[in-house]
Amino acid sequence: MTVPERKVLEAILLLADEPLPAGHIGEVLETPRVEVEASLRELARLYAEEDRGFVLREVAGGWRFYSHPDCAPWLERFVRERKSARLSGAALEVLSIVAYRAPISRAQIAEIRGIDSDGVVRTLLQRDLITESSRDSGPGAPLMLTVSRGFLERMGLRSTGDLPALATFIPDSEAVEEMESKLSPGA
Amino acid sequence: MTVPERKVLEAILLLADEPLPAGHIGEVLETPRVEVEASLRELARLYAEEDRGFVLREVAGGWRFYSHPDCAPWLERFVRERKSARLSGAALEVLSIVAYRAPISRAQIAEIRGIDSDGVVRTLLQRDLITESSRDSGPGAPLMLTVSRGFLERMGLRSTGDLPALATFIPDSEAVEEMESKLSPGA
Amino acid sequence: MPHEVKLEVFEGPIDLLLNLIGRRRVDIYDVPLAAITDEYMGVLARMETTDLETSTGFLVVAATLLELKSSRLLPARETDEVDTALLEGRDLLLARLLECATYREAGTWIAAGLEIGAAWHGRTAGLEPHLVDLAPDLLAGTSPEDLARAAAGALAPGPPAPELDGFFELPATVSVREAILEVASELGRRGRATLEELCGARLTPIDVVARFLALLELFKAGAVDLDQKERFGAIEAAWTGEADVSAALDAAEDYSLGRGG
Repeated sequence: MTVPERKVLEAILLLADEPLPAGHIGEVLETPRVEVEASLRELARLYAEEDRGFVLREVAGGWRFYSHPDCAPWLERFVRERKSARLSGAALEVLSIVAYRAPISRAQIAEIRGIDSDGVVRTLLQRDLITESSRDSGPGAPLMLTVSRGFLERMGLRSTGDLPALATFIPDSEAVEEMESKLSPGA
Repeated sequence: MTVPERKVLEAILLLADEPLPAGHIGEVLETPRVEVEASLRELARLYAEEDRGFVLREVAGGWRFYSHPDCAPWLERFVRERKSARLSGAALEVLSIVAYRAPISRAQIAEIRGIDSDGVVRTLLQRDLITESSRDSGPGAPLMLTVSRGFLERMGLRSTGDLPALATFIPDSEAVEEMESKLSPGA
Repeated sequence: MPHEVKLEVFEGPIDLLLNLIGRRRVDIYDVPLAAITDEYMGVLARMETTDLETSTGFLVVAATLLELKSSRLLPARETDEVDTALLEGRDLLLARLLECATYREAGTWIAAGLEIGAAWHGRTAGLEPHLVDLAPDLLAGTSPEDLARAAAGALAPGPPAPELDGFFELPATVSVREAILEVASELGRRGRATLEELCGARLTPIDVVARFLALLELFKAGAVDLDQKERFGAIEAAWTGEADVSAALDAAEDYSLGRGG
């Protein structure tokens, strides 16, 4: 019996409860990763074209089925995750520092923010937005923080490389000048 | 925005972990059950016609996506060679909480961990490491979780009483005292 | 419509300064910057030893600023060494403030992304019942001791998590003037104390902010000397005995830690 590759792809993806790297699928299908990736992209495109209620997304280094965001209003009672409270400004600031500077230690975050941020880091760890990754090499090396797979999934990012350039967020020259004038003597 | 009913149906089915009665879907869509059933049958027919890797089947009084039986050889291989075959840190933590504090509800686990843990609980249930035991007495009482017989067997334990004493693993005596007071019944 | 994101949580000196500047509450030059700028000079001095990534990010912002500023500096100005040092200090401070402002802005973008992402739900059903039995044993390599360790980690009482979210929405109950009086009497008695000691058990962020500002005012008035051996080390205050607390009290009226105002 020959089974079309697309069909097997769909069946495997149906079992995924986390983003599935194309390489893993390739091993099962005995197909090179690049070919699997091309098939996945084509599949995702077709679902979009057919206006399906499911979406195939490449996020956090893998592929996974998602419900279409248009359908969100109907899905509330089928979704197990409870809505979580909005993050504080401090938490968002630390999250963006981790996203752009990962892997980064607690001490380095504190250095940037000018304040010990361990409480906020703990909150972000609990909310599964960041994760402790491997220790730096060497004894007594601090635990390093990176954003979690859950963060990337939620943001719809394949990796932190998909984040907009940090320069995008530098305050505009007007704001800089205003800040600066406040710092100048007798201004 | 109008969203086609078929699209919402697909989204709902994608998120269903268990066979979903047509009546439930009808309540969400505000559509009579018979109409929903007709739509589901039509959808199932279309998937078969398009030779999808998933099939929509009515099982045990409900509807759910299943992988196509044709794909079984690949799926078996996929499952055997799964990369994420080890317990995640979160799963180990929840499992240990259940082991040491059973019977315990999902809400109590969430309280201890400071984060909603239903996804992890679902995985552990699915893998038969924990099990839902009797409800607490009283109406609206939550389902209580305990470790499964299979878990005890695989860990080589006669009962959870055979687990190592926690005190050994916490050097700080004050912390142990506080924890033990939490562990004592009725605390 | 852009999502409204609350970004008004004060957490410490950098945040506080940034906010005060943004709200035009304080002319930053009136705050004695010497104590703070020393800290930033310290950063520059240690640049070679800090890790490259951290320092380059910081330097990029600093360089941008210096370039921005150079046009204003080009016309010859009377500058002596002290002025130059001050200027550099301010640039470093500004660079720090800008860096924080940049991450803060990125944070609002992330908040919007998380909000949008909440409408996407991943499939969670996982393995079908007939496939579960084929899956490798999840418990392989897990010992009862591993479980005990995990349980100990989860059940042991950690340090109480500070709940900072939105605390600044509350009307401030601590005034800087009161803080000055308290800090002055405490320092008068002890001679010297760290900021942490001065805050005692009441380590709410607003108390710390009030005492920090109180120390700055007392420093400006010449009532205390401040010392910080290393960044994020304890800020140590010493009573000079040349106290002019009333001047500090007068100045403190300019600060309002409450809402609005």
